Amino acid sequence: MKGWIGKLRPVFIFSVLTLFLAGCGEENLSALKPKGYGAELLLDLMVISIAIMLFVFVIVMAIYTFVLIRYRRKKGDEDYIPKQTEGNKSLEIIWTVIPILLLLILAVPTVQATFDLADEAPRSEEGSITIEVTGNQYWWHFNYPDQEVSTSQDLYIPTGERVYLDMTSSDVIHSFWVPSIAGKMDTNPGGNENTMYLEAYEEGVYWGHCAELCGESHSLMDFRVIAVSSEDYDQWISDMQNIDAEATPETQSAQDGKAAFENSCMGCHAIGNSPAGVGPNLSNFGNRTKIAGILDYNKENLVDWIMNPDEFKPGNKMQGYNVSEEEAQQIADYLMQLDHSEVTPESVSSSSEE
Amino acid sequence: MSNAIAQQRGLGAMIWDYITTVDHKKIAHLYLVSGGFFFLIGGLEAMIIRIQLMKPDNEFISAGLYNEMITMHGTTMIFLAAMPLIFALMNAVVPLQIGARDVAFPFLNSLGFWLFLFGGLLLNVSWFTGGAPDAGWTNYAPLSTTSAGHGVDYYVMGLQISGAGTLIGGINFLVTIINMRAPGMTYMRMPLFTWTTFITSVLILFAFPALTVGLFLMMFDRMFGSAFFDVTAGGNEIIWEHLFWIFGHPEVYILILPLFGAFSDIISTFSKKRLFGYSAMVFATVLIGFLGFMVWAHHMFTVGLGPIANSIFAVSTMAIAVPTGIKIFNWLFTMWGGSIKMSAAMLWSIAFIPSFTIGGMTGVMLASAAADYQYHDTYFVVGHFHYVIVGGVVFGIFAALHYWWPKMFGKVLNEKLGHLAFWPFFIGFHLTFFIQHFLGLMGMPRRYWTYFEGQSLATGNMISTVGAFLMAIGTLIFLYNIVYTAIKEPQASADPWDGRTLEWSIPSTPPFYNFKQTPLVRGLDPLWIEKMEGRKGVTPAEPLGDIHMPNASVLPFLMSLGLFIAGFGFIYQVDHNAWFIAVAVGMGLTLGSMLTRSLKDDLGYHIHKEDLVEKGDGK
Amino acid sequence: MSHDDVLNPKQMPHDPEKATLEGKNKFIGFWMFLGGETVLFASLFGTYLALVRSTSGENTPEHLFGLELVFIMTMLLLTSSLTSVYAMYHMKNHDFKKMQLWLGITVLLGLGFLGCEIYEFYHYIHEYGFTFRSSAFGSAFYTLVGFHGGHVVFGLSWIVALMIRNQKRGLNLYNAPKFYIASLYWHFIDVVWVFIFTVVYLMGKVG
Amino acid sequence: MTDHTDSTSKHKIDIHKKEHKEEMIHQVISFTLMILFTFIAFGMVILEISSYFVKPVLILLAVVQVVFQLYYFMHMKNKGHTMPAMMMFSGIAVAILTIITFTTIIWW
Ligand code: HEA
Ligand code: HEA
Ligand code: HEC
Ligand code: CUA
Ligand SMILES: [Cu+2]
Repeated sequence: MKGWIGKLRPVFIFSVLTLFLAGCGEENLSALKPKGYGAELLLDLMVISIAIMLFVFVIVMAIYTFVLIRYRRKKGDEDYIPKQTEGNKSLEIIWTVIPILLLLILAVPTVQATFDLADEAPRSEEGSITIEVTGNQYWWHFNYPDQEVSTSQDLYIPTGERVYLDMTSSDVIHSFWVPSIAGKMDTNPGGNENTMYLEAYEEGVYWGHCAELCGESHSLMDFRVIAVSSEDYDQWISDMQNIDAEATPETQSAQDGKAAFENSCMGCHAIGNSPAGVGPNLSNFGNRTKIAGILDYNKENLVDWIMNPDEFKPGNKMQGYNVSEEEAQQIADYLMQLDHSEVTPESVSSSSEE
Repeated sequence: MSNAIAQQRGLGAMIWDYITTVDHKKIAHLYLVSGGFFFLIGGLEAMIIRIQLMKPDNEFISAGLYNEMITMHGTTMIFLAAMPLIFALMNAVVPLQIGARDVAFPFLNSLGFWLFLFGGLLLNVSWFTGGAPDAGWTNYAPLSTTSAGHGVDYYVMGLQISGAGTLIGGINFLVTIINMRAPGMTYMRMPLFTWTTFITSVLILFAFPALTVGLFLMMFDRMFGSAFFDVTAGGNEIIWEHLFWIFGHPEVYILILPLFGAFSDIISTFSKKRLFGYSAMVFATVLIGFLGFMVWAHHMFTVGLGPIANSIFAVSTMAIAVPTGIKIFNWLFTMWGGSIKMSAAMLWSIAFIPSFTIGGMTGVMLASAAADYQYHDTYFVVGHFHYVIVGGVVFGIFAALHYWWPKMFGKVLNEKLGHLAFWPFFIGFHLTFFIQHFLGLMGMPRRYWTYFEGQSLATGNMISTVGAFLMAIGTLIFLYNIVYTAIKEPQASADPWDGRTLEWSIPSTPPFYNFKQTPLVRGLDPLWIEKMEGRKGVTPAEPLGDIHMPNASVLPFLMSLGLFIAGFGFIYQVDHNAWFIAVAVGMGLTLGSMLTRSLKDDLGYHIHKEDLVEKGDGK
Repeated sequence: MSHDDVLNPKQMPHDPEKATLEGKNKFIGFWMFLGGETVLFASLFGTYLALVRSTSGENTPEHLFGLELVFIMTMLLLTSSLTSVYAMYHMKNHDFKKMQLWLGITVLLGLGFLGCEIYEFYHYIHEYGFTFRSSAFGSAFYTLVGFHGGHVVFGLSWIVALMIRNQKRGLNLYNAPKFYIASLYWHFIDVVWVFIFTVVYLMGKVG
Repeated sequence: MTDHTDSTSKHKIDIHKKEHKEEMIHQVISFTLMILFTFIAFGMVILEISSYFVKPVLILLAVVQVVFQLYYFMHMKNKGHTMPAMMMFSGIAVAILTIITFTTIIWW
């Protein structure tokens, strides 16, 4: 499908879309600026369909405008009685057959793309990456079963390679959507496991949304996909594998924080590999760019979050613990120094900006 | 024996008259008023949604309330505004168009209305009893089954009751159209509005049972501890999605088809031309109805049904564009060569064509299964369905109301104000919803309470909100027009539009028995035929004779009231067993009324032909 | 035709159930309703089939169902369908007494069926602890079979009410359509049962 | 309908009675067949015949029984039943679609 459509795409985007809006949205959030295989394939499909629609629309509007101008009742014509035509066979055939043909033109690439995006064959090959994605109210958990690495909120993938996702949910239905890399897929609770794959072209930090209504904080269930070069990816994996959950932090405050954390928070949060949990895995929390997917990453916000998570994400499931403001400060210090890898969202965005 | 002639005996008598009426024309009024009321409520909810989304990080309403707002907006608009308004039109017009004195089941007709109204009221009571339903109008499990409070219970009971009313109404129209047509009114001579009502009723008949079952299962899961959608006990939440959409997709054609019919009648009247390609139009209607049942899974492309199912449903969905296109072109060619009069009704119809075409085309884009992985659950979909629903259904209701207002209320709506209401609504509509397609593609999912600064979504949302306010202005002007017309406009003639079909052959408003003598139908557009042959009215098919009329009855009201009461019982018995008393009382009232109905003979009464002659026109 | 004629037909027409416009309307309307009921039961069957394997513990279809009782129930209901045909046969021949008699037999057979069903449910609940809440299969089973049972109850009450109401005054053009559609309803209940015993019990036993 | 003269209507009634008798015979025959099918169905299950074979046959038998019910017991074969037949078939079509869905694209 590349070829002529590929050439059509930039022209099209330029001419039509920019007519309406100055831009097409945020670089790494918009489906109109694909940075991965799926998104690109789908944009091509959209372009075909929009081209067909425009074609039809122009015809309809041409007839429409002509009729309205030409046959509008004029002064003095009030008593004119038009010829009562019953219909016209050949016209009827034309406007039945042409739409059918147009729809066939659309149907073929649609079916191709649908099967293409469900293609799981390469997955069995040596070295292909599988990640288990679990949607939770209102956060995402990512588990790398072969590497025995777990993380939450930030999904690290290598560029230029297909990464396969096995997707489920721990509570209600969510939908995993990274507009600029791929389409979306629901995560269902129970045994209905879904699969899809991601293939990012460029290094970068990409926004993801939950796209299925899942409760009060549905609109706050954001996550990020961090695409890094394959060397960096390998680096990241090995950094993650070598996390020592018991390591003693450097500062006194952080050491106290660690103790308080283990006391109050470990029931839900894990540091180190944990295939599932009640709350997000915080192993590399120091490398996050957002807290809980939405808050700007700084100590003040983190303390606020720990003290009062419900204020930021109504209805979220972090509750039933008791820490003082001071403890929260210490815990924040502890959590923020959990940056075990050189490969971070910052490192990616700075390198891709060059 | 009650007399159906409404006598001006004060407000109390009038209310009693409306509560007990079985006259389809009065039931039409009831549907119109309650549907219109719910439309305003749904519109108010829409305004609140738009205000919340006006700017990034807004906290006009809380996240929880926002979810209640969208759920109630969608549910109210679809079930309690659009459907009843359509039923209002069908009740007001269909019997007249086929030359019938009445509908087939006047009693059931009234029952259908009261069930709808009490169901709708029940649903809206939830606002005041601790929270409205908040799982979206689609109410997906397990979000709905685990939703706290009683909101979703209200959704279940309210829709179950009003859904039963709709089903009854649908059967009534089916039988009316099959059995009550005047002599000579063959199927292929029926006006398009009657045809589309017929097909719509078929869709109601086959689509609503799936919703009924879905709601029962939901009720059992939430109130009686069953495990249909509970994955931990072996249930399967996808069952709800299928049941909902097996109903839900035909539902959208239930909404649009009657208005396709209304547009056909209006466009042909105001172009002074016979409908172009009548039989193709009928065929297209049937085909849309038929295909409407095979495409529901296009709402579930991202559920994970697999590429084979997705492809099949994608292609079958696209197929619907063909019969719909046939309709669009036939309307265009009805106007071609005609003499188009830009009345307010025609203005709405003209505006409908491009608006709906855009909506339909985005529909076909959505049907492209893989591409839907990007569109699904984003504002692109919101844009699509408001284009078809507002640009099709709401425009259609406005057009039809302007067109049939004289038949329903005896006065022509003021044309100037009609045009004045149109423009802000039309411009506002495109402002609101066109931009939403782009918001969706730029990464804004639907049902989002808020979005953040720096996502480039602010401008688009602002434009959208401004548009919504323009629509509100248009609606208010329309309301003003109703009041203005009632006070200032003169009585309308029987045939103010130079109409073509039978409803224009009798006075505006018609006498309660509609036709003094049943008309003889001699072809398509019977009144037009007679007028072209120089006659004033339609040839009667029978000599003047006694007319048989049904009795008024309060039982439909009581049956529905009973279910309303029982509804509360079912909702709250989870908290306390004593609420089963409400169930017993309510069901007792309902079943008792049913028994009364079945045991007491109701033979109706006769108007004697002498009275008819005396009364002249029946005025 | 005035209403005195309806209540006192001097001469019964060939199809008393369709002789009046009201009768014709009822007749068509009721068939439409049955069309809708078909979809209703299909949705229930679909749900059942989707959940039939979601059992918990011992309580699987193979283990629970006994065919003897189902066979008896089937025979009762099938025969009652025939007896209601007899009733309609006599209605068409304007023989009110015999019609009432056969309707009475129909009701008795229906009650027999209902008794068996209640016994069956009681048995499952008390012998096996298999309830509406045990598993998704339990929910689906009781809902499907229970909906059918509910139809039986409604049908029986309807027929009995009609029989009592018209006992004194006999057949006329006003009540003939009512009898007729009540019997249509009864047949439809049997149609549904045919699928229940096939799909639920027999195929459940086959596994 | 009430304005037939006595002799013709008497004659008519006799004809109708005869028609009804004939119809009744058909109905009794279909009833007998239905009972027979039921026996076969239960028999096959009790004898534990291979389920690949039994299931389709069971369905087939049920369908035939239902056809008997509809056409003979409920008179769908008689005239004046075009609309009912159309509606039943539409209903059945939707029903089949629904059941196919629920047995295929819902997992497990
Ligand atoms: C009145 C209501 C109405 C109508 C008429 C339609 C009409 C159509 N709809 Fe729409 N739809 C909705 C109401 C409606 N829809 C609603 C409410 C939802 C969302 C529900 C929710 O999730 O909350 C929805 C969602 C929805 C989806 C799911 C999107 C998603 O959630 O991911 C899809 C996907 O296929 C779809 C497709 C279509 C199609 C193909 C048509 C077709 O019928 C359109 C046919 C018309 C035309 C195509 C235009 C005229 C034709 C021509 C001029 C001929 C030539 C044209 C071509 C060759 C293209 N609709
Ligand atoms: C018939 C159906 C129908 C109609 C007519 C409308 C009409 C409108 N809809 Fe809605 N809409 C739906 C059906 C409909 N909608 C559905 C099904 C959903 C999905 C819900 C879900 O996700 O579950 C939805 C969702 C939906 C959303 C998305 C919410 C989200 O996903 O987060 C939005 C956002 O802009 C919106 C806006 C509007 C607007 C501005 C109108 C306007 O056209 C409204 C115009 C009318 C008015 C403005 C009324 C004016 C009158 C007054 C203001 C006076 C009030 C006075 C008194 C009460 C006395 N609708
Ligand atoms: C009952 C379980 C539970 C307890 C106890 C709990 N949390 Fe949480 N935590 C969660 C959940 C669930 C989330 C995800 C919230 C969301 O985003 O919806 C979360 C999110 C977080 C986040 C943001 C994670 C990210 O990836 O951005 C931090 C930081 C956090 N918790 C810290 C703590 C600290 C510190 C404590 C103890 C003082 C604590 N939590 C106690 C359940 C819990
Ligand atoms: Cu998770 Cu929305
Ligand atoms: Cu649809």
